[in-house]
Amino acid sequence: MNGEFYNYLPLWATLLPVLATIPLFFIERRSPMFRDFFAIAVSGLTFLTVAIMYPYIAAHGTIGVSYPQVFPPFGISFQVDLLGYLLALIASAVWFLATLYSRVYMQHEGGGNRFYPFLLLSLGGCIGVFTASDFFSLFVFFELMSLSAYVLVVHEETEAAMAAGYKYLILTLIGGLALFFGIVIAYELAGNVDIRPGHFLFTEHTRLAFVAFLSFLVGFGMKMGIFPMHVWLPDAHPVAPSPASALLSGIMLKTGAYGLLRVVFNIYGADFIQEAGWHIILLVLATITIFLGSAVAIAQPDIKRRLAYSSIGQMGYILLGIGLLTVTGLQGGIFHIFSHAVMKSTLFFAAGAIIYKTGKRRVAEMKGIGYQLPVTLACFSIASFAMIGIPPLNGFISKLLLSMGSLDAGMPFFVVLLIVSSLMNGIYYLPIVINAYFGAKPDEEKMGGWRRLFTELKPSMLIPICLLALACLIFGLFPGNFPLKWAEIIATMLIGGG
Amino acid sequence: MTHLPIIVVALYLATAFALPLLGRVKKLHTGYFSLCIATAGLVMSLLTLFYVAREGTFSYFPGDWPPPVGIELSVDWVTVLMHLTINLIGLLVLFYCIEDLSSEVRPGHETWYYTLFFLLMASLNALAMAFDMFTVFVFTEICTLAACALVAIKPKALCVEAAFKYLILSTLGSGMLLLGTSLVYMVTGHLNMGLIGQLLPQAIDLYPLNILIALGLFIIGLGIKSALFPLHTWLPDAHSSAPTPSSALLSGLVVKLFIIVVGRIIFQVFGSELFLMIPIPEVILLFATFGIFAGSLMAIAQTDIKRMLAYSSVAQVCYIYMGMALVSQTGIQGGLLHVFNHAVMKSLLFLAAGAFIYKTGIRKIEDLVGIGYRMPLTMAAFSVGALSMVGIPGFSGFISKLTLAFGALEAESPFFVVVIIISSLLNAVYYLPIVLRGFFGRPATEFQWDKLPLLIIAPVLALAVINIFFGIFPGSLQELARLAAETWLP
Amino acid sequence: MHDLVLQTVAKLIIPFIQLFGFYIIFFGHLSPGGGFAGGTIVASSFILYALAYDVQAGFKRMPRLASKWLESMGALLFVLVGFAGVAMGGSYLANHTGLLDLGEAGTLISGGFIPLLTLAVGVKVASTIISLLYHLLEEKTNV
Amino acid sequence: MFETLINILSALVSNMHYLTAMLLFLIGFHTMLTHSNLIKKIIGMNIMETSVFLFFISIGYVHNASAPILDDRVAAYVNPLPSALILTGIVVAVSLTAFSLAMVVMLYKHYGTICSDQIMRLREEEQ
Amino acid sequence: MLTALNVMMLVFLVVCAVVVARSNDLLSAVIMFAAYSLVMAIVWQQLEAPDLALTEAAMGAGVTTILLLVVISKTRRTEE
Repeated sequence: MNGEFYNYLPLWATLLPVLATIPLFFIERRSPMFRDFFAIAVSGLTFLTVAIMYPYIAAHGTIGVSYPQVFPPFGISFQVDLLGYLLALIASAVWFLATLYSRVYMQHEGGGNRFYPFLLLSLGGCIGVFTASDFFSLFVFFELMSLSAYVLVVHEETEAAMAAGYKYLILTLIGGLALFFGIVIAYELAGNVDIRPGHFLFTEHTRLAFVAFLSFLVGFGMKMGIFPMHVWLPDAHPVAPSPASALLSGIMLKTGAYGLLRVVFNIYGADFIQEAGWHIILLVLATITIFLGSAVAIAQPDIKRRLAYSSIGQMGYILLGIGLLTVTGLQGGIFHIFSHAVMKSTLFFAAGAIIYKTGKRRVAEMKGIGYQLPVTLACFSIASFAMIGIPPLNGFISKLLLSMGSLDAGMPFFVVLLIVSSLMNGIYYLPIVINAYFGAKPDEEKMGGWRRLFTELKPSMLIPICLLALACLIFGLFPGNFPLKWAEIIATMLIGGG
Repeated sequence: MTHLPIIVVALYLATAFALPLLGRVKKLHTGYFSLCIATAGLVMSLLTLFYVAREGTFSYFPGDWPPPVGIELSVDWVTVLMHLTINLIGLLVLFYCIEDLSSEVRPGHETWYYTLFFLLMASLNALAMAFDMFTVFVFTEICTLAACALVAIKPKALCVEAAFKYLILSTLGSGMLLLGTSLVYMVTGHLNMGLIGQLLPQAIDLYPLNILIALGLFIIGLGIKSALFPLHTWLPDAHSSAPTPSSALLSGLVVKLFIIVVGRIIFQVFGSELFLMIPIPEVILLFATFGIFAGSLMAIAQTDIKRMLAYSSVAQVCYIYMGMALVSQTGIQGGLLHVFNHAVMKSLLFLAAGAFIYKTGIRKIEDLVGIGYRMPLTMAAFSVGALSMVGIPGFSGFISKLTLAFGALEAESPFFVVVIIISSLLNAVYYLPIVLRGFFGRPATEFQWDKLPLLIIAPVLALAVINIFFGIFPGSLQELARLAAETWLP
Repeated sequence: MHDLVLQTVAKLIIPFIQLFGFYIIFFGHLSPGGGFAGGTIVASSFILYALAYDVQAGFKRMPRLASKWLESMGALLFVLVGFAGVAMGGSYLANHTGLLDLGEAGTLISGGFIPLLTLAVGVKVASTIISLLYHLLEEKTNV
Repeated sequence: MFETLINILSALVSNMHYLTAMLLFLIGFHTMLTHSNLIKKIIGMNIMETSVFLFFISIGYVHNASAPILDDRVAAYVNPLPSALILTGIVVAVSLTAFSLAMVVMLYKHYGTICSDQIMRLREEEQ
Repeated sequence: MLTALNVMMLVFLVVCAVVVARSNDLLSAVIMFAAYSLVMAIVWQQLEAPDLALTEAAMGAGVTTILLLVVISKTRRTEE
């Protein structure tokens, strides 16, 4: 076990939340309060563990360790490069905020004894996905995350939740098995499934390679919610408790996007895909997904369902970024992974706060809610504007980059697509915001003034929302936008550097 | 040291015969006595493993008569792997027996149960190393008798009927095995597998029909006994009605040993080249594929939990057959791995299901709602088994499926990877609802813990731990299976 | 059922049947026969007795417990004798190790402990068949 | 014409044991599977097994050789190996018969019939 | 001469087996089976397997028949 301490950081970031479930299991029988704090502490610690990796990653490029004796012949190995780091960072941060948010929210929901261990378990899985250095480890953590998330989805145990959960479970399993198929083929052909820069597993355009590509696409696309595989998403995300929905939509979808990035740029390589013309598949799917997600979202009366469909549309952007195969487009895609995580988490947290406070789920009922929950709604509005792509918010940057990328690729059609879809985003987000502020006059006497309303939302719920909304602003057109810079570095590395 | 494997067999036989006498001794609990013997057996098979690892494989000739006349017992890696599986699972099931039997058999018949148990264990151990058709036949018969008796010992007409069906079909299988043996003997003049194997390539030119018929008879005969798909009709009745420990033994071990015999006949008598020349691998693959689907679909339709597990065995057995019929080293390795892993998983599932029945008397799947709140540990163990069956990474079932998938690719037939994947999904469709019903879908009341006797819960948990351990650190087991596969297909 | 002629003839013939049975057992290594056949013949004498008189009388001649003991002991003897070979340094059931005099081929005292084994088998088979018959003949079979 | 008949007949006679064994095997097989009476099934099982034994023994038979008993006057013995196998087989067959008969008695006690079809019907009614 | 005897015995075996399979009376089936076993024992003796002949005579013709008879006496005699 020699070797530098920092090489073990990815391992610890993954294992910490997983192992913490064991003490949590005993703690939660003693005191619910201690349980909540323990969970917050663990997720905070995980965030810190991820955060302190940065100097070493900046210095060494990648850090990691491998354990070939676990799961032979593949072995479990961890390795973090900048792409993995960026996603692990945002994942652990949002997770920490979600845990913080859950403290109050879950008191209302109940069943925290089951919620927290699986929240941490899925955090471990999620970090594991981003820190895995080969596809097999990635697959293992992917399954861990997906299966733990099932418990989060069915948390309320209503009829609808069980039905949605079952759909989620079966489709996740299908996705997992497709992934398994792809990995087995890759291993059989290449002899390893490592994720290393410039190390491509497939070098010939065989039918088997194409089958593997399709199964990877199905596997990761299932998680990502790409068009034909999205059917579970609008059911599963809304029924989960709001912090879990935020994580499902904000972070867990991104594991699929991350996997697809690795598949396209690390397993096959941009040139290979370009030659084979398989990126057309991605682009077609992206187009359908963007349209479908945005169009169906308009028709949704339930706010969380609307957000879920919006996620499908947004994942289409990321897929577009991957499929364009240009540096700028990819940069936009990667940056959109980051910015969508921030935006969608804000939106779900805020929607959860509304449901928590008022019990209203339907958009039509939310008239005048801005007077009741001014700060929450302000954050919601910021995130909505970011979604629509209004400058200077982060959503604008990703759309801009994606447009530039599609021009680079010589496909101006996608610029039109982006504009149209932004318009559609506007159609389904703006009514919520407008309704909230201008839909109905506040009955001030009945409400008892502004201040009382403001104090009713506890700070542990409000702070995560505010922080995330602030992130939408900061990582927009402001100087020092490090994710944007990183995205550029990563995009260059993935496409240019091979 | 070389005597160890046969000492295990002799010890078990001696115990089996001594138990009726010892049962009359007051103050001696035959169950605990049996536990000691079974532990000794497990220790001896572990010692055999270490010995073989150090000194290499060897053959044993009881009575010091060398092959053409005498009996040969081959202690190779297959044997070592199987001995470990048999004795490990047997020991854990025996733990379970001690508490459970009083609710399953007539009072006073527990000692008979242990006798039959050891008779079965002795014959299984012997079958694992039998290297001539004579020994195979003898111990096949002992095994069949003991297995039928283990089903019929439950004082219910249903069990007796199932056992009768099992016995009749098994006898049919034995008859075919013997006829096949006689056909091979007719052409080669030997009963020893190694000697037959040497002579067969010449013999096949002279009497191709005899050998083909013999191979067909072997596969059908042993296929009946190991429940290869269209010949499985006896299995669901016998395995679901039997006492729980018997179900675990039958599904976990008995069926597998006949597959091992088939494997020995295919690879050590006929040899892979001969086997590939005739279209029998394709036929087995076809049966296995149909069996995997049919077994899973039938399992989906079941309402009784033990019956569902029995149908699942039909499908799982076909995996092992598939691994062998792929005739690639990795495929065989996967098949052998699945022998071990399925033994662990299925006995885990049967014992856990038996624990539900023991405590609550519920056999219907739909009535198991909320069982996770009453018996959390047992249900957790059941979930481990179920997830392992589905093939979730981290559980041992995944490893065997992975290896089988590699085997299929190595044999250049990716179609079977798809078969494995679809069947995993089907497994999920019938296993996961039980887990979900157990834990979710009703208001989360506080735990109302129905405590189980330690001797019932301990083996269940031990099997779950073994499952997870070999799911995460399968290295040693894979190595063992690889060596065993090399014995068959160098 | 209780036929005097039958009973008298049975009484007369039973010792001879048993003698023949034991002959078959002990000369198993020299001439056709052995434990299986001999044991069955010995058992048939008991069955004859039980049929000629009645089952209860048969029980008196060969009590349940005794047949149970013999059954177990016969089988145990066989298994344990096998260990003698191991103890003498040969294989299980090895007979060439000089534990018992191998004698001259063709005489009664030859074949090492093979007569011992056939005896064990004979005892086991005889007692098993007897108890099996008793079990089936018994009026109340418990189900 | 006549000659071919002779040929066929002599071929039949020289293989008569095999042929009989096969015929008996089929009869036993048929009895075992098609008869619904359990005792008939058991008898069929016995016929099937003895036919296999017959087959095996006729394989071991060497023309003009004597039984495998040590004797100075005899030049050739028939193969003793099948005998050993068949001896075990006979014993096994008897024990199988005994066991299955015990089960038949138990089934009769419960269902009052020894016909498998009726038992199946009764069982379904029970459930 | 001996061949003729053998042929006769084998034919007898087959006839016995067929009768056993066809007869409706279980008792007669059992008796025929006993005869079958006995003839089988003689055939084996003819094939120079005296061990087996002896065993078959004792086991097949003796024990099995008795067992079958006992069971028939306990259950029913005819096939329905």
